[in-house]
Amino acid sequence: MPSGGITFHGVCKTFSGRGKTIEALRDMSLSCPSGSFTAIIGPSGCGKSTAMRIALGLEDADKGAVLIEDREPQDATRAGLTGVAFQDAALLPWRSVRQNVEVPLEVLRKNIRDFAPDVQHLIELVGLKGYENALPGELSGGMRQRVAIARALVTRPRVLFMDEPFGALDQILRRQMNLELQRIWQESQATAFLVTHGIDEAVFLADRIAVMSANPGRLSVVIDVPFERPRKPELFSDPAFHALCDKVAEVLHGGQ
Amino acid sequence: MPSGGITFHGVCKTFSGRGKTIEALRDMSLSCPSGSFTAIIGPSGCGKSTAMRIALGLEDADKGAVLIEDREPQDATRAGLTGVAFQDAALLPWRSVRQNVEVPLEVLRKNIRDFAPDVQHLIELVGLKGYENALPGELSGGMRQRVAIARALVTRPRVLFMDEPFGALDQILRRQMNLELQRIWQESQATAFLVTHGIDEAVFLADRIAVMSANPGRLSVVIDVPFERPRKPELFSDPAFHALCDKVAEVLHGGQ
Amino acid sequence: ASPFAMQASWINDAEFAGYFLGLDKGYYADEGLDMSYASGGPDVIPESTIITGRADLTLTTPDTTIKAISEQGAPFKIIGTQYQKNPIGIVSLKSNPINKPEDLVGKTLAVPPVNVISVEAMLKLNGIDKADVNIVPYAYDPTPLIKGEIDASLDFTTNVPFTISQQGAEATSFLLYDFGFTIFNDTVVVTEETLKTKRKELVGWLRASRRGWEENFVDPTVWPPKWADSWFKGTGRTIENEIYFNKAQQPLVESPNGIFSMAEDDIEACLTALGQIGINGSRDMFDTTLLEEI
Amino acid sequence: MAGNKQWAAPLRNVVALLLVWEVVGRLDLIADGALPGVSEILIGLWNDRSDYPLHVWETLKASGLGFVIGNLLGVVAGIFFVLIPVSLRVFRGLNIAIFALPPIAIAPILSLTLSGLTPRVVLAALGCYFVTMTATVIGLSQSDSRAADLIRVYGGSNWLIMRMVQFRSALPSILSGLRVAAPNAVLGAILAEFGGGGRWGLGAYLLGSLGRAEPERLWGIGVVATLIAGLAYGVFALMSHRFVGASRAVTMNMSVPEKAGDEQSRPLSSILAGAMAVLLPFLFWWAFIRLLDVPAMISKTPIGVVEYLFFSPAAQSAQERLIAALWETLPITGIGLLCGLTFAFLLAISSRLFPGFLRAFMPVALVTQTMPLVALTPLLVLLLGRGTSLTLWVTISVTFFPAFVILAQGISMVPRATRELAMAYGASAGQELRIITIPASMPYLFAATRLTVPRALLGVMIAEWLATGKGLGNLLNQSRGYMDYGMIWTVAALSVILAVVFYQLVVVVERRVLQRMGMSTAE
Ligand SMILES: Nc1ncnc2c1ncn2[C@@H]1O[C@H](COP(=O)(O)OP(=O)(O)OP(=O)(O)O)[C@@H](O)[C@H]1O
Ligand SMILES: Nc1ncnc2c1ncn2[C@@H]1O[C@H](COP(=O)(O)OP(=O)(O)OP(=O)(O)O)[C@@H](O)[C@H]1O
Ligand SMILES: Cc1ncc(C[n+]2csc(CCO)c2C)c(N)n1
Ligand SMILES: [Mg+2]
Ligand SMILES: [Mg+2]
Repeated sequence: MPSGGITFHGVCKTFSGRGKTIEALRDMSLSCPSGSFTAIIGPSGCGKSTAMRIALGLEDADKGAVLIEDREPQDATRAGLTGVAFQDAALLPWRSVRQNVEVPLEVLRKNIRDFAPDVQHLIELVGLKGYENALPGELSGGMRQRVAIARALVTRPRVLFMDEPFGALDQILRRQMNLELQRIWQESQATAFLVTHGIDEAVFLADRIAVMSANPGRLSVVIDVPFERPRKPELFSDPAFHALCDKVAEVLHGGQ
Repeated sequence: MPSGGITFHGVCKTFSGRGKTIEALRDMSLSCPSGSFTAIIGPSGCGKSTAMRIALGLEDADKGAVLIEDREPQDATRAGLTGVAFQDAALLPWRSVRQNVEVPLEVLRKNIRDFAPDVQHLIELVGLKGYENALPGELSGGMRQRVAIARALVTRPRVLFMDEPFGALDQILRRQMNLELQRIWQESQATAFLVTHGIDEAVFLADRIAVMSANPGRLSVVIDVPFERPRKPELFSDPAFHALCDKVAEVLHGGQ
Repeated sequence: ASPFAMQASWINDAEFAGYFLGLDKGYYADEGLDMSYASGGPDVIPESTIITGRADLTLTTPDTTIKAISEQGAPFKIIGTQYQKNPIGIVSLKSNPINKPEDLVGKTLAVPPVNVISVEAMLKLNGIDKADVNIVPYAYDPTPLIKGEIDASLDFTTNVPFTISQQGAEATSFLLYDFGFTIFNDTVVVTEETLKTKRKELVGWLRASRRGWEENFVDPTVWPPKWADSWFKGTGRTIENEIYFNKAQQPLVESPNGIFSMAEDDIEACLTALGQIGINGSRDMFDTTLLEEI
Repeated sequence: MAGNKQWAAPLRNVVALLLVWEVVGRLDLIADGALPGVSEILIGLWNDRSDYPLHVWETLKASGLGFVIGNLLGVVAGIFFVLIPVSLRVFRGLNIAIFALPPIAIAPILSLTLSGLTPRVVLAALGCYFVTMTATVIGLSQSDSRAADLIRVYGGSNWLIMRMVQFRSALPSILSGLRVAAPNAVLGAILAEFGGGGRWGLGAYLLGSLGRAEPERLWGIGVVATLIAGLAYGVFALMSHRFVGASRAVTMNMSVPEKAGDEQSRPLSSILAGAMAVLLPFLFWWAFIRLLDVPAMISKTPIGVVEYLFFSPAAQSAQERLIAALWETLPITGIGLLCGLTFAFLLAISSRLFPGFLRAFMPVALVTQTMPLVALTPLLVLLLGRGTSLTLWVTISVTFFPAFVILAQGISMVPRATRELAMAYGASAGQELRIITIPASMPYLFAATRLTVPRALLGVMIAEWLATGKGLGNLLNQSRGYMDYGMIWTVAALSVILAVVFYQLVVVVERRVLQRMGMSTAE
């Protein structure tokens, strides 16, 4: 059933590490329709990053499969459909901020000059104007994370994966980035997959919140978020918003 | 004037990086009395980590000085007075979780066997029981951060520095860790210096919140937190708590 | 003129004066030879160059050549010899002289590893147990001898004594030849193939070379200075050294029958001496007929 | 100002060193004057100034060409080996053979089969290839897997990862390979010049000068050679100094490499690769002889060696001599190996602890790498005698340098963030090294060990050949004089086989240790 977006079909993944054998994902099935915004929330170590890495083809599932826009992960990434921000910023230390943002363009063999205004715009969007030529080693933790956010957006991806992209940001910046992300996502009609620990962030941004639980890592429930788009900052103080947040928190708590 | 705790005396620090010259700290003066809990909050890139690094003797101030328990940073660290959790977990990838927690003990030439129960207790405290022998590479982002927290506490430091130690944790775990941190801090009567982006976390934990602002990085205001100790989880739903949080947010917002 | 390649056994020094002279004076051209001359060095094994056809003719030490013929069936013929008497000898300082094999007992003697068997043969011929002499490697530099780290070394007696005198010491030496190890040196060697196909050229080479050597020995001090900027340029050696060498080698090269000649009893002596070290040559490895055609 | 300060201390040390040398040399304090004073060397250089230009030019040509070719091959091969890991195993035997072949064994063959400049270029290139290849492989394989993941999620191929991430992050390491290659190339060219019978080149000049018993001349030649090598070294050191800062990861990469577990899962291909590793050197050996059409008397094919050693009339005596020589050589090789490694390791550590001292020591180290040992032999013999201490000295000087440079490189690549953990607890420099830097540079430590091991045997053989007159080195040299090519090839093959065995031992230990530490191996 071709559907676009991202589909997890009964994905299982077990790691046999030094500590012990860990069932990181048990039979995870989830479909994120094309153009939807899905937030993944769950306790630390429940397999969120693992799910994302499998979806990106960085890790092989033991069982099951993931399709991105009805394609194998490798095909989708190669076609330039995806954008990614990892949990760890993963910047190339010898490249300046601008050059780091340009990495995906280079990989996809885009003409970098054509994208120069985009790149500049994104750098300014994440508040790094003036730091275009700085090296990652000269940035603060939050600044590095912001470079990674700009980099994830630079290819105008059809499918956007983000693993706790705002974890190291202060609340104000975080809210700003939330709003920007919503805008960009709406404009581009991309499918978004956001791993986050911020319940409010999840509720504010997502159409659907996938709540996971740990040991074994599995999907426990998917909660729909009914609020209209575009969502305004005021939503953060809406009682209905808080009620939903509480509900998510409860599920999360129960799931543990 | 010997006072113990941590004292910043007119600390200035300018970086001349590739991007440009950055005034990371301008004339920062702050004293954290012995046994107090100070939270540092401020926008990304305002110099929080820099201040902490100067206090630990990892970076030299251009002007001014920091004293820890009335000593030079290098003396204080060498005497085993300090405990640190960096913004980046900075685990040693070749060491197991347990061995990573033991690093400070090794540096301070403690007998590791004597501390074995402590180490085990801390590992369990951060929820990593069963992962004692895992390598950092086999852990999730949040789990790594928790190892770093355990490591910061293992020497029972007189002065505890933590740079966003809970950034990668989910809210429930974060709350748990907040409570544990309060308990440990109270028991040990240590001086705590916590860099955080969580306003609620800062208000919940700290005696005083130092709000910083950026460009140039400087201390803008210090807000006292009057709530009684020990603070209970219920405090999070207290209107007075929310009021103070709003006040901090406002200062933070204004300062930008 | 027909091309003809000669491989020498060492770097350009007085040891090869006759050939330089012959080349400079056009004696080889007179014989219809377009002669090319290649200097040698420690890694140049002369016999190898004639097998591979890089050279038509080469100068060798007969022990190596005869061993190769007898043990490996190498197709070599010795058609003449530059040195009637091998200039290799035991060199020592006058202050700690070693004048005969017996004096070596209990001493340290530096010998190039390739010559160890020769020394052992000489010791045996003189009734000395080789275990009584401490033999160590020798690598071209006489400094350890001058500084007394070793008592004697095996080297060209035509050459080292000069160096030693330059360093303010005085040398004494004796030839292995004079104590029973009666071999030629710088024997003129060609392959059997060359002998067959280039006989005329070989005779021409012998004739031209003999002319060169004879003229050189008229006054051995004359020619080396003339080559300061040609043959001897940049060798790192001095002209005085070459003059000394040239003078010292004269009695070892000259022969009543003409330079390069190999008298029957000398061949016999050479074979006997080599037999002492287990190198079993025979008369047919030498071909003296070309010498007769000069 | 900071720049001034950075150079002041090493400069002072260099000047002090030269002064001590001058005094010691002038007063004939060392080996009864066998070590000349600095000024005596300079005066000698001035007196000989008309001799040098042509010699230097020849050496420059040969070593420069060899340097370019050898390093190009090294880097390209390194990239190839990392892209296709199984090829590294297949080529291992050949690689080590190239590195471990005693120059005294191959130089005559080269000067016999090639002509003109080529033997010199080949020997110079051979001196570069393995070091640079190893440095390239270690650099590429230690690059940050997080960055590779980033390229991969945008569909980047392995080749693109190589281009965008691995190559750049390996640059400092490759440059350190080039630094080691510089003296190797010069020495290789000089050795070929020394033996090959040409008239020009510093090696030829050295050969003619050796008989003069004038240490000033020998040191003059050594100094000029060192200057050539030092210039190249300096250029690459500067470059790598510029690159290293931005190549170092900002935060430590904690990911565990995927297990190189295909060994267990695919035993067949593993055995096949192993077999190829053993076969390939023999194949090349055989092809070399066939292609260059070396006469059968000189060239021995692998079968020829077996025949020589077991079935020829001389077999009995050959075996006896070989075993006796081996018995003399092997034990000291083990000791020399340990000494060389220890020395390299201590130096590498002091590069962190006493950078000023090290910068002053570097020229001395370079001299030991460029000065042909044959020119140093009289001095060494006078100082150390002809026993074990000389053998150890020679072995150390032949082995320590590549190991030291690669290891120091690895140490300099440890992310600051990781070191700061120890510093934040007031760790002493020594503690920091022990707890953080040394374990973190473990892959480099093993790469360094792999560079040392095959050379140890060579060092011992050179000492035997030049001074002690024992063992395999002596046997090899004697055989050369007697055109005993059966023995020459046998000793060469045996020393290669021994080197491969030593190397393989290191590889086994390396795999186990690095796997336990969750680090990626470069082998
Ligand atoms: N390479 C690995 N080897 C062994 N175990 C692993 C590996 N990677 C992940 N795991 C385990 O899989 C589980 C899920 O890890 P994952 O990184 O997906 O968690 P997460 O949900 O992203 O957590 P966090 O919010 O803390 O980042 C964890 O228990 C972790 O220990
Ligand atoms: N090594 C360096 N070289 C140049 N500039 C630096 C360096 N380290 C920090 N800076 C600059 O100093 C400023 C303060 O950095 P710092 O890391 O202290 O910020 P921070 O308050 O911790 O921010 P965050 O919350 O994002 O971690 C930033 O603008 C950063 O670019
Ligand atoms: C001056 C001088 N020194 C060394 C040699 C080289 N060499 C040629 S033969 C031989 C002895 C071996 O039998 C040696 C050492 C030379 N030719 N002339
Ligand atoms: Mg994660
Ligand atoms: Mg910070």
